[in-house]
Amino acid sequence: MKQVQERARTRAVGESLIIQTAVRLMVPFIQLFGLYVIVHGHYSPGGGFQGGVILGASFILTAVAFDLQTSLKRFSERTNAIMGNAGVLLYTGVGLLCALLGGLFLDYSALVRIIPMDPVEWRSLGIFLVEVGVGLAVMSIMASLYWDLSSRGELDEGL
Amino acid sequence: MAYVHSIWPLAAVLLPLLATVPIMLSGRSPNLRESWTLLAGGGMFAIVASMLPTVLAGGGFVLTLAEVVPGVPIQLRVDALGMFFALVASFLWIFTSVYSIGYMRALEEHDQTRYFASFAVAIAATIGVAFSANLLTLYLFYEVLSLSTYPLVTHEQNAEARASGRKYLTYILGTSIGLVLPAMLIVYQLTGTLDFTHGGILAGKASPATLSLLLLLFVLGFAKAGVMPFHGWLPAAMVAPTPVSAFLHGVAVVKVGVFSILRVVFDIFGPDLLRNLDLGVALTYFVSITILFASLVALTQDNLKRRLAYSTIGQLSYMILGAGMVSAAGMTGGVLHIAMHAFGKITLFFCAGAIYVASHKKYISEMDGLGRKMPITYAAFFLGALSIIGMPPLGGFLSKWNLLVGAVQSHQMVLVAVLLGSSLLNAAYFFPIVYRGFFAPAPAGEAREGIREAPLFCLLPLSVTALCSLLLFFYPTVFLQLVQRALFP
Amino acid sequence: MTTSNLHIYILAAPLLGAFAVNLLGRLSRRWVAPLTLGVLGYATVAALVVLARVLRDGTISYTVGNWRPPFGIELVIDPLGALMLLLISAVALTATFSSLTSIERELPGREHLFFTMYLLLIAGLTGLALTGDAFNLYVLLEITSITTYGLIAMGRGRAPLASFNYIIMGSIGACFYLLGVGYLYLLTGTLNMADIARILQGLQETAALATAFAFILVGLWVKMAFFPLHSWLPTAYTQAPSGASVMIAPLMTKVTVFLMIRVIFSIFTPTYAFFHHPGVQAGIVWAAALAIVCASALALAQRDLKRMLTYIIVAEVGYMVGGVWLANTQGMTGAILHIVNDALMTLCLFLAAAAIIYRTGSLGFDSLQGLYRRMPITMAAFTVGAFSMIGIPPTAGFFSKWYLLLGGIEASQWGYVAALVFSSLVNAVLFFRIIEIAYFRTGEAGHGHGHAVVRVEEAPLMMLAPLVLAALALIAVGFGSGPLVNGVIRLAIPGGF
Amino acid sequence: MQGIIAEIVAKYNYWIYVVLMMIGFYAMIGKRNLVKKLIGLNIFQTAIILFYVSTGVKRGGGIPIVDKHAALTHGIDPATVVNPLPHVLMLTAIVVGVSVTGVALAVLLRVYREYGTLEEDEILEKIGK
Repeated sequence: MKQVQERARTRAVGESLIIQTAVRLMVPFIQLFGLYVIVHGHYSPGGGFQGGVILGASFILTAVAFDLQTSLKRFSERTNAIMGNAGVLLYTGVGLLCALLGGLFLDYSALVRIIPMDPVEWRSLGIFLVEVGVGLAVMSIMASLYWDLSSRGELDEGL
Repeated sequence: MAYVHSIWPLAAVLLPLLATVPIMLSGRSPNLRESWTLLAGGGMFAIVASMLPTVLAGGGFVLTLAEVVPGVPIQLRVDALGMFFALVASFLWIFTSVYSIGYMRALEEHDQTRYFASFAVAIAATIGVAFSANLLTLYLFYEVLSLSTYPLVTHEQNAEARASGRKYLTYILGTSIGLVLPAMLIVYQLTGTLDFTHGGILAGKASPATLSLLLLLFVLGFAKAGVMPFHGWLPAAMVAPTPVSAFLHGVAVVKVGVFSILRVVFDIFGPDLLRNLDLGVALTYFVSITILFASLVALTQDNLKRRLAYSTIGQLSYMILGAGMVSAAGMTGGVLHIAMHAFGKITLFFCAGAIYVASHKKYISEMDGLGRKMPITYAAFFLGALSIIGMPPLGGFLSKWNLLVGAVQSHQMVLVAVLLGSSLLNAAYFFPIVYRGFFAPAPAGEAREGIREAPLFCLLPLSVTALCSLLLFFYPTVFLQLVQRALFP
Repeated sequence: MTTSNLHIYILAAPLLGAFAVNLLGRLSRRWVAPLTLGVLGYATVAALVVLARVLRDGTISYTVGNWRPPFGIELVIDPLGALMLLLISAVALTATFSSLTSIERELPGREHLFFTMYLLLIAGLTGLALTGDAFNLYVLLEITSITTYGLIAMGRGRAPLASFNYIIMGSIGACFYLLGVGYLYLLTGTLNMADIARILQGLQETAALATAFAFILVGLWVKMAFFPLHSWLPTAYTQAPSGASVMIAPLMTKVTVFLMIRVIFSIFTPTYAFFHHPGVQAGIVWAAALAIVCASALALAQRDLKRMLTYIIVAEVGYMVGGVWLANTQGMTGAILHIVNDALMTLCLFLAAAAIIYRTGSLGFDSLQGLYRRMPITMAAFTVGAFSMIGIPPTAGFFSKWYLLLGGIEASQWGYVAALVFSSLVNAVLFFRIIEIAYFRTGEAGHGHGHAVVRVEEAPLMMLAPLVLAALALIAVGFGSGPLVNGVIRLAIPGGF
Repeated sequence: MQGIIAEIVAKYNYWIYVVLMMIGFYAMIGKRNLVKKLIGLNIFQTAIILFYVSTGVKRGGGIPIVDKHAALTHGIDPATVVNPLPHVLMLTAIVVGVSVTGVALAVLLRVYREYGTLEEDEILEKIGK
């Protein structure tokens, strides 16, 4: 067990050219799919949660195939945290905006007052914005969960 | 009785309470601090006295502060019984303040600011108890009094004082939370009110068994009255500085206990109810044990303050005894004894303190011949003792006489015997002190040249209270009138 | 459709604030304090307005996203909920002043993370006071719990282990609740509380209903640390950073008690909860009595101030559970009043503990010696809190105890009455022990005459001010308990029970 | 005996959830390793998720995704689709479960760094010292 841990630390395990190349190819498509799931969430199966998880998984996949540092180089923890926060802010912000505009919380039809559109259209668009926010938040949470846990919490953030 | 809405009852309570602020702020300048104390004392007595004529004329004052529980507001009300007690307490506080100054300065006590502040809170609470219009308000001030006297008992801050403080709180808080609070709630549950109403509120509301239980809870629960078996705190509390013992454990605290019991007996139960259920007789027999037993124990005490404490325990039960007789004379005697005993006992404590200040002696066996060095103190002590024993021409005689008459009226010869026996015992534990002070030869080989009368600040109050004891025999009118108003409006 | 969104802002403000703190706090620490305080200050004022509005106009129903109940999520603001709303935001606001100071020292550089969780927790608690949906309640319960796990784990020493124990116990509780809700859903096909209640009335009483009730109750009991299920609480609250415990300790258990009342009133009727199984009702009161006695006894054994306080919290939970299950108006009044009072008392005492630990670094009884000379104002406020815990008038604690005892007497539950009295006495022993140490034991420096002058080292104003405020609030609530009961709490109790 | 078996078979989904729940419960209480406790917790939660999801199932019911136009013109026959609500609820419950697991693992990391072990006995021993 000790040995395995030692080897894992020196990253001798898992550094396979085949896997790395495959991941390199797959990640963009995974992310694209994740975006699709998010965007299409309010209309068909899918949504912010699922899409966010897929997006997060793509970062995790990079980290698994290469190593933590590489994945962090691509997508720094700071960006990640900001995106996560921005996601939640977007979600609550939209809800709050509805309320501020005189509707009920998350009642997107109130957004008519910003851009006059059909309330039904606005409902669709509003839920879309919320899904994007949720997706961003879930993605960042998934990624940071993995990072924190796999680095034994030695990243500068965490508990 | 017509009650006038007025701010004065509150003023009487608030004045000493507010005085704590300047007292604490002027801790660095003792003269200023003590001026505040005296000012508050004088002012309070003036306020109380200013209400006296109205009360004597059959009126009263009332002030509702807040309706905290449905039907039970925090309410202050000045009636004859409350006025009686407040008058005694506020009058004696002035002398206690003067005495405190002399005592504390002579002994160079520490933490005097805390001492005077706590004292002011205690007197405020005492007046609050006197002016309470219902049981809840009374309970409130009762607890405030317990807490404010705790720092006074623990004043010395050594192991003994802390242990006594613990004992004090255990008894006082334990009984008030454990016994009075449930009893009060049961009364509220039964009647929906806690107002002190002449003639009582409990008649016909509960079974005799419940009522007996309630009476027991109240009498034992107001442990400040020192009814056995919850009397142990009083001797323990004697570690406090003597002015505290004198005023609080001679007048304020213990009388608050008795006053609370009297309030409950007169205005919650009502004398008629007690008479009908024969609860009064039970009560008198119950406290008779305390009277005799405490007097016997007092005989054995060598520490002067402890002897006085046991004497107090016995005397307190006289007052409850009087109430329990439910005869006119008996009740009059019981209530009157509050005042008479207060003047007598405070004199005795003042004297004990003066002896301690002058000679640093606590034990009676060491006090042989001291009376020749301090004749004024011992003379005052003699007067106080006579009053407690119940000899004419001192105030104590009036109350004891009424008690005796009451006992005879209610055909309780046992009580007559108890009263007479106890008076004999009182004489037995007081006279030796005086005798030894004046006539016993000073123990050989002890330097006594330095001993002389205590400072004027100590001597003056004790002389005045002793004289008051004497005067009360000749001019008891005000107090008698108040008692009459309170019991038979 | 109501256009008033004030109540949702109370929920949204800390939620939004949490992430704003996280974002901006990353940039600069200076953002943390004004944002947190601003958000909570706003929430408090809004809660006050909402309470006034609810008292004037009656219960407000709010549908999130304008989806009609029972399909959409409904928020219900009844007088009790509005009272809780005010309590939560006011206590949180007061506590925040203190935690801003203590966290600056305890977790330097991580304030923004701490206060993100802190505000999320408050948002969760606010949501709990508002929600009218059984499943939503579960989610919010878990939001509060997860943030609490995190906050506690940020403490030192054994904190992570304590937090883990809490996670296991808390999750079991939440799962039980979820299971109970599942049974209810099977029975009624809806999750809206009012809807469930309506449908349940037409249903026959079945074992499934009893199962649902039992699961929900046990789940909530675990979360509120009702006595035999309390084992996680003392260590977790003791080890938490003092900035976290000043907020968690007053609010978490109390809000859960409120949830129990909510469940009994809004989902199951009091008639069902109390009177269909009289043995159960009496049994729970006895269990509460046992809880009070045992927790008080355990508190006696502690030698650390904060740990002692945690056991008192456990005992107080017994007070409230028992009060609710006395099944009469007085008891229920007492329980609700005690939620308010206990939150304030615990706040006061924990604020004092935080101030003491800030100055002395320890809360062991030995380190309290002579403390009143060093920190006179802190100790004075602590004393007020202690008096309230003991139940000395006119502090608030007396009056809730009054109603609880009255309820016990009315229901002839003498065991419960005795337990309450016993606990008051134990509290007196506990607190006077500390008062004696702090006031009258001045160490070897010599008692009696001629003390060395001790320098006054009060806690910083940011910790002292909320503490004094809490102490004053105890007295104010004590005097105001009459109007509070008549004006608010009586409205919250449904008639005819 | 027949009756019991018939009962079990008829409501097998409930029995499975009860068994799973008990397994999780045992792991949480009986196991001394903290990670195993956490796994027990996950099993426990999964059992409840299973319970919920199984309540939504109907014999012959399909996926509750319907064509918009078909639904608007013909309406939906409830018998043909399973009840989606429990699934949706469980989606939330799963998220909650993941969050709890995440926090718990992070806490365990701190425990491990503090004590160098995740065995409860050893930790308690170290605390005792």
